[in-house]
Order: sequence, then structure tokens, then C-alpha cells
Amino acid sequence: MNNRSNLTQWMLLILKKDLLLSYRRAATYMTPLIFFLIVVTLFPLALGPDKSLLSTLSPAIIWVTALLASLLAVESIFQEDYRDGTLDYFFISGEPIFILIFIKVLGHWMVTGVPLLIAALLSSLILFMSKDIIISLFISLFLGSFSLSLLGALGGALSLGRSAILSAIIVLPLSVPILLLGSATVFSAINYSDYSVYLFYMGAILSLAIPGLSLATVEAIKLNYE
Amino acid sequence: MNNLTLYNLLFMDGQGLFVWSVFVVLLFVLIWNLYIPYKKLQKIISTDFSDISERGKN
Amino acid sequence: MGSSPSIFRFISTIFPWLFFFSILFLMGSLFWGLFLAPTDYKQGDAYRIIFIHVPSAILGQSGYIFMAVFGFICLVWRVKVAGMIVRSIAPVGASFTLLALVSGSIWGKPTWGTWWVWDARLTSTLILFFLYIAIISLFSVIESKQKADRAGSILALVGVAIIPIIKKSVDWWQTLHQSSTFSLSSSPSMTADMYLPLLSCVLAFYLIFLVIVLSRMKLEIVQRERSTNWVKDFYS
Amino acid sequence: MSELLKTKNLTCKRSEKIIINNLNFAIPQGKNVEVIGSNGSGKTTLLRALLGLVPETEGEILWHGKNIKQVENNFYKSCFYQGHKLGIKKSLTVLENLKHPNFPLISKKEKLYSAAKKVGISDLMHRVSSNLSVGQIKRIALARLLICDFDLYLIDEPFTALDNEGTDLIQSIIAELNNRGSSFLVTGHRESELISDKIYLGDTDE
Repeated sequence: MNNRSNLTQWMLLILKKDLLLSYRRAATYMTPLIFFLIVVTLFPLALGPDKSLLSTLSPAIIWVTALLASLLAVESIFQEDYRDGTLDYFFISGEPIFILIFIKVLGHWMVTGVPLLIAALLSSLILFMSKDIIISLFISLFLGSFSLSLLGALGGALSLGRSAILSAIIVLPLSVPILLLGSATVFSAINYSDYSVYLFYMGAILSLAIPGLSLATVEAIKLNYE
Repeated sequence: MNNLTLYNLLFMDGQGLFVWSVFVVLLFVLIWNLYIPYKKLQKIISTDFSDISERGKN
Repeated sequence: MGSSPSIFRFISTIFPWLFFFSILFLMGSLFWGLFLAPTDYKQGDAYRIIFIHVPSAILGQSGYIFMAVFGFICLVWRVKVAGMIVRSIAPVGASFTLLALVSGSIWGKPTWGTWWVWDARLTSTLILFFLYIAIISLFSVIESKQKADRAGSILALVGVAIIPIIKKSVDWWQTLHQSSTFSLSSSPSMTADMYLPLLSCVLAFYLIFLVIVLSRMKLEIVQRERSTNWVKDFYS
Repeated sequence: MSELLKTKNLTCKRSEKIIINNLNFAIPQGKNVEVIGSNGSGKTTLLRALLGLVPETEGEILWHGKNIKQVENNFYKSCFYQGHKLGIKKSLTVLENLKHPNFPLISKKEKLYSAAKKVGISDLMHRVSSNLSVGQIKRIALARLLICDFDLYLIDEPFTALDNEGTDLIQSIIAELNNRGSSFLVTGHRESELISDKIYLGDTDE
């Protein structure tokens, strides 16, 4: 018959549909963004307006807040697709499912991770971060937020249909290395030392996480089909 | 064994307190871990299987 | 590949023997370590905590590795018993990790003068404990036992891949914020009369770990098969 | 007449409880089969088992005479499945829901409109789906049947939540697709007026 679909068409379908859906529902990308900005502004209020203190703490503040904000978005990755049956069709697509799941996470990162990057750049100004380290913040957040999205997908899949706190308990300990490496990148940029080794390891984690966590997420979703 | 050596053995130059508190924690962890499965198993046996043996008698 | 009844009978037969042997062995090893081993010239007698601290830390970590190995078996070959083993190990490994943290903290007070430092080892052990907690809470939340076994196995596998990364990253992080000069690795090189009781304690801890895991497995099997005839026959 | 799909001793379990026991049936090409049974008799499980969504499945499923494990890709790409959950996104409009169904669509826009017209939702095309009634949502799902050609349509309870007019609509859609050479496997609580072979589930073993 004339409607043989292939993998590329499936990937495009998932990406297009997810982007369209979050475009229609601003909450999906606005909630983590607003949460991030509010939490970052809380720090100067609690710590006092001391410029040097804020700029010293800024990498830690931004990274911890980005981690928490990305946790907020975990719930929404598979919840709706699972409830309305869209996930069923992944399993009867005849395509490698972990690639479809990866594309789904990619779409999710595009609507939650990328706004966070922009918000982080904005808040680096609020926290008096110097201009030359912003680039290290940006690259580390770029690599880190994608790894966090992949981890969040696993957490969301394991806690599908259950409380949001469960996924936080699952994801948080696993995301420790990303947090450590991410803030280490920015801290060593502040100290004018070479931070490329941290970025290298963040990239290595990401490239391991893409196949590994996608496969684990597929297994976790399959559990709900028994 | 007189009282002084026993005292030395337990007190350990004032550091015995730390050593023995760790020992107590260890005992607590072991007893807890061994007791809980035992208790749960006994509970299942007494609720699920006691009436079965009675039913067998009838 | 044994089925549940034969595994259950096997555990039930060896359990009392193993139980008493391991308790005796543990008591003997601890007596050796806490009383007979010589006093350390640098740390005094507080070093004797090592005979509890190091074995529990070793078991906290190897427990996690066991969990990942059996988790792999559970996921790939769908062996139900492997899932039960994963579920039985999780709380035991968590309590040994907690014991390692608590004993390390108590040891830290006389030697370092503080209960806690953000040292690389301490931090990564703490994260290991959190990973255990994550797996245990996954087990407790999912009602279907086999589903929960496999969910826990997935998490154990992902976690074991991330543990070396945590260790490495924590090491770097510590060198960055360098403030403490404490290090566990600079402990005095050991003589045989300290080393042998330590080795004996590690073995004893492994045995007692096995005993606790077996007793938990026995409970798991009875819980899952409480309606089958062979369990009823066994207890009536 | 060639057989499109055939099962040999199909047995399905859920948590070791047998739900479907040794079922043998065949779907001839261009013909329909109706699965009838009360709630909990395993209708949905049967459909999902055929698609490989039930892990504890034994027996053989043949697609054009070959085991579906060998022709998996071919089988999946010739099947259309519609479960209880219709996979319709509430925040998208009707047109968007038709344009992005749960499979990649290779179909022209005119075809979407003509399908929508056939099921009677053509004047709702730009309405957001969350404002629609259950029956109208169901019609979007029906329109999806028409926008692509598949060999086999597996549809779970198409007749529920529809009025008489809707029931007639489904029957005409099924007849139209039968003429194209497609087959249907549908489930229901009671027998419909559909010309089909019937499989009775649930009551047989009691």
C-alpha cells in the first residue's frame, strides 16, 4: 500500500507534533522559565545585595536552580501521551522505539531546556557575573540541560502515573555529576583556569546518556504495558 | 582479670565512647535487619496458614 | 535455574546453620579487632572503628554492584528470582551504607574534630545512600511486585553506570573547593596484626549480609506465593 | 480466498492469569471479524496481543501465512489500531489532529477535508478539540480511518458513545474500506449489524 512510513517521517511527526502542542500550551515552557527566574531573584533577597558575594555564588545558584527547574518539567514528558494512548503507537510503529523516545526527549528539551538557557543568561546579569565567564556557563548549561532532560525522561517513565516527588527522588541523586561538573566549569572559568576538561567530561556523559538512558526509558515505559 | 584492665579495655583512653557507640549502632542495624523479615514472616504464617491447618482438622 | 519452591527449601535448610555460623564469626572477628588488635600509635584506640566502618562501606558498595548484576539478569533473561534478590538487597545495602556514614561520622569526631566534612568519599557515599533510597521508594510505590522488580532493576543498572562518574566528579569538585586537609587515604600503613582482623571482619560482614538477604528472600517468596499449595504444605 | 491474519492456539496471560485461552481464528482478506464479549472478557487484550503489546502471549500469529515476528515491520505498517484511548490531543484543532495522527501521514489536504466531510465534522475544522463533545471526538477518530490506506483495521469498540447516525456512518465506512480490499477486526458488547464472522469471548469456558 502507498502509506509505508519510514523512520525519518516518524521522527519529524513526533518533533512537529510536540512543538505544536507546547506552542499551544504556553505553560509547558513558561512554568520552568518563570520558576527559574523567580528562584534566582530570591537569592539576592536572601543574601543581601553584596555584589562580590553574589558573583561568587552565581554559578552555584544558577546551576542548582536550573536543576530544580528541569525537575519541574519531568512530569509532562510522557504523562499526556501515556494517558491518551499516543505512546501505544510508538510500540506498533515498527521502528526502533528508543530512537522515537530520544526524539521525544529532544523535543522536550527544545521547549524546556532552551528557554532555561536564555533565562540563565539573563540571570547571570542580575547576579553580576562577569562577561568572560558567561560563555562557559552557556556551554556547560547547554550540555548539562540535555543530559538532565534525558535523566528526567527516565524518572518520568519510571514514575508514570505516580507522584511527582517519586521522580524527583529518582532523578536528583543521578544528576549529581552533571551539577558538579557544570558548576565546576563555571568556577574554574572564574579562576581563569582551563575548564575544557570539565566540558569534555560533560560531553562524554551526554554521549553515553543518549543511547543508554533512551534504552532504559523504553524499558521503563514498557513496564506500564503489562 | 582485675578491674583496672577491664576498665582500660572498655574505656580505651577516653575514646572507648566512640568505639562503643559505633558498636551499638552496628548491633542495632543488624538486629533491625534480622528481626523485621522474621517478624513479617511470622505474621504471614500466623494469619494465612494457621486457619488452613485448622480447616484440615475439620 | 531453580524454581521458587526449590530455592525456598534450600534457603530454609541452610539458613539456621548459616545464621549461627555467621553470628559466631562476626562476634569472633569483632572481638579480635576491638580487643586483641594492638593500639594504633597515631590515632589511639579510636581507630578500632575501622573494624566496623570499612566492612560496612565495602558492603554498601558491593551490595549495589550485586543489585545491578541481578538487575541485569532480571531485565535481560526475565528471571523472577533475580528480581527478588534485587528487592531483598536494596534495604540491606542501604542500611550498611548508612552504617558506614554514621560510623565514619563518629570516627571523624575524635580524629578530625568534626562530625562531617564535604570530602569526596563521604559525599559519594552519601549519594550512594540516596540512590538506595530512590530504589527502595520505587519498590514501595509500585504495587505489582514483578513490575516493581524490573523498575528497580532499571534504576540499579543506570545507577551503577553513574557511580564511577560520581566518584570522579566528586574528586574534582573537592580539589576545586580545596579547604580541608583531611583524607581517609592517608591512614597509617597497616601491620598484619591489624590487617588480618580487618579482613576477618570484612568476611564476617559479607556472611551476615548474605544471611539478611536470604531471610528477606524467604519473606519475599512466601509473600508472593502465599496462595500456592507448596507454601501451605510447608507451613502446615 | 487468502487469509490476512490467522492465529494458532493464541493464549494471553496477565500476571499469570489466563485471559484468552487457545483461540484460533482467521481474518480473510476484505472481510470483517467481530469480537463479542462482556466487559473484562479480554476483547482489548486480544487486539493488543495481536499487535504485540501484551508480553505474556503464547501461540502463533500469522500474517499472510508467515509468523509476524519474521515480518514485523511489514505487519505494523499495514495495520491501523484504534484503542479505547483515541490519541486525540485536546489542545489541537480538528484539522491539526487529522494532519498529525498517530502515524506519519502521507496524504493530501483535500483528502483530509473530504474525510472530515464524510464524518460530518467539516465545519468544525478550526475548532480546538477540547470544546467538542465525546461523539465529535469519536468522529475525528473515524475520519482518521479514511485518510490512509491500511490492509487491516483493528478497532476497539467503535460503536460505543455513538448515536444511530454514527453507527450507520461506521458501517458505511467499513463497507467502503472493504471495497478497497481492507479487513476489519472490531470489538463490541453485542452483535452489530455488521456482516462479519463472530468470535465470542468470555462465556465459552463457563
